[in-house]
Amino acid sequence: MKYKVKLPYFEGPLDLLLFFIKRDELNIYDIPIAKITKDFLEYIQLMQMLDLEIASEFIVMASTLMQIKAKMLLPKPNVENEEEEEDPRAELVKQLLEYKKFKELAGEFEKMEDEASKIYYRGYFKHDARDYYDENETYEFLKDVSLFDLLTAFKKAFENASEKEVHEIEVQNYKVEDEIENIINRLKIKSRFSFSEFFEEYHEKIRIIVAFLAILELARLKKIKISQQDTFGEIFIERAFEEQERYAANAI
Amino acid sequence: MENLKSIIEAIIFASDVPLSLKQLKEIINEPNKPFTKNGDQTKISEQDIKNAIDELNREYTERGSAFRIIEIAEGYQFATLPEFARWVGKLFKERTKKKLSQPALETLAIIAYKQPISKPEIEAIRGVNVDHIIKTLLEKKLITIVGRADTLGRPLLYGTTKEFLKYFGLKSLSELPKPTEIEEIMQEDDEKINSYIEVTEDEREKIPKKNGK
Amino acid sequence: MENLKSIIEAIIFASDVPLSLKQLKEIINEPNKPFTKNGDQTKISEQDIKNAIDELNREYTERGSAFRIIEIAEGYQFATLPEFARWVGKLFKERTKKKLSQPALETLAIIAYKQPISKPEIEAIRGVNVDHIIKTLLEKKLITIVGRADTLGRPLLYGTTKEFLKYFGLKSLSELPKPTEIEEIMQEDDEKINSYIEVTEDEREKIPKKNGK
Repeated sequence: MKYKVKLPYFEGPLDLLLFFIKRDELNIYDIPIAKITKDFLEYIQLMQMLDLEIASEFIVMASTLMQIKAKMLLPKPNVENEEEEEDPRAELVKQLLEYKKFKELAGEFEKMEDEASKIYYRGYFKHDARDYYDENETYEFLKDVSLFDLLTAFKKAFENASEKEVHEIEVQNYKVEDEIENIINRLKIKSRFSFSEFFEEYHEKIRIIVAFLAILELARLKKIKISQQDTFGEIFIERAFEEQERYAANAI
Repeated sequence: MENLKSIIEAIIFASDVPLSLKQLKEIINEPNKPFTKNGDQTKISEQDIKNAIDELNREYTERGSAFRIIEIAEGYQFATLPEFARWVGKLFKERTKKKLSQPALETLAIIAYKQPISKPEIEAIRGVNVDHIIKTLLEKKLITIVGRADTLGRPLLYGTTKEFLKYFGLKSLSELPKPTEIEEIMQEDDEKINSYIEVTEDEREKIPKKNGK
Repeated sequence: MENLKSIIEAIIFASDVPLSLKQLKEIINEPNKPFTKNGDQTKISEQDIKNAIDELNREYTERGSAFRIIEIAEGYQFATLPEFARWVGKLFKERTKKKLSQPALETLAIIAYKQPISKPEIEAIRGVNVDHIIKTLLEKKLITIVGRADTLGRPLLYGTTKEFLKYFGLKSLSELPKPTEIEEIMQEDDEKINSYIEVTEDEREKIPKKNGK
């Protein structure tokens, strides 16, 4: 059940508490615990009325607040001990201050994000002069790889593998030459297309493989360029043969 | 100082595709806050743009700059001069040395998690021949031969190296995230933090599974 | 004309990532055909490179160029000046720049200042589950897994990346805005309170001790 109700949204119980403190101009070091507990519970009730799912953190906080409230109501123990007696609210106050600090920093981050977004870097490098740039390394020309990428790759490899087991492959007679011609023809119409766009119309695995081989062959012959902008990003096939060459390309 | 010349310089510089005079003209004359010459709403012509590009290139030449705006079939773009190819080439060589392709990465991941593992076993998982990739990974010293399997044909077994740990900043193999951990990270649906509202509502509706293992 | 300045200009111009002085030095001094000053095999120092970059930037300023070599994410890269954002922005109109959500910013701030930090620790500060956000930040490469904590359960530890620095326009982590320490927040608030209300000695004692354990 997903209700899209525009209720003032809070990141979590701490955010909600900070809201009450700000709204009512409360002293964060001397939180009127009874009042704030009441407000907090009312908010939860409102969420319930609206049939919104209440994150368990809110429930946990509600019980914490009630515990603090109960402790505050207890008569103070003997006076000599008072110095060592910690205010039941101390832990919560500490947590609120810590959270408040990062909430404010997030505001700073937002400003930095804004400023940085006004800066643009160079966007196109295709015709930069570079010698001993090995064409075979094109596939290797990717961005830095993180551990997260490694894990994602692992997951992907296994997902693909299990898929393979499920589907029966109907053997068809596809030829790499036919696919090469098909790709060349498509590149005449559009000089660049993405992998996913290209494979959209291919449904049989064997044909995808044949088409893929065709792409590799074309790349080897330097008739096409294969490029990728981000790791795991879309891969593009680009025409690398010139206008006059296009007719000759048919003859491959 | 905003003037036509620097604006054109900025646009061509940042564009991720070559731009034609027509495209440049459209961007500059765009109805929403177009460029104005001396407070004048005169439209900028393609010739004006062409002149500005020529002027920029003249300045680059005078300054002995390493780049120019070049014209190719699709339009104008920046490029470094051929005489610097040797240096730019070094840059790319440095960078490509460190890179791993997606297939290489997948293979490396399989080896990392399943080591010691033989080539036939890797191929059974990946469904393709991995000869070339194994060779590359060996060359990059990310994997090494750790023995032979007892199975038929006694194929070589591969495992990861110290270099591998270094590459990923790990102290030991035990620091590798477990596949189950990635499951946890990845279990969330594909909804991403794209729009503020979407996320907040989505998150609000989500019951955390913090203690729920 | 090959001179150190133009070579540095060419290398930085041709790179799509920031290059550190160290990287630049390595490329320029590479044993295979290194740069030579007047036929002399003098090694180029990082300071030489830094000087050349400064000199280049001076020239760009003089010329009224739309870009500069900026120091970003522990390196140097060409970038347009902010005042051209209006024009370059038109180029990328369709793909409106996506901004991070409030929860993502908060989480990122915690990771940036407390790194390396585990998910449970982040959740303790934010008071909510952060699975979803961690996943998104990992995907955006703003954070990365940097190891494992030695604490119970050996949770994964997260830290920020170079992408993070670039995204927020920072040269290095040391440029992060200084957080107002809790102590300071307390002081400020105390001062505020004191200036508004007369607090009796009695009431004053109710205020929990700052380091109160």
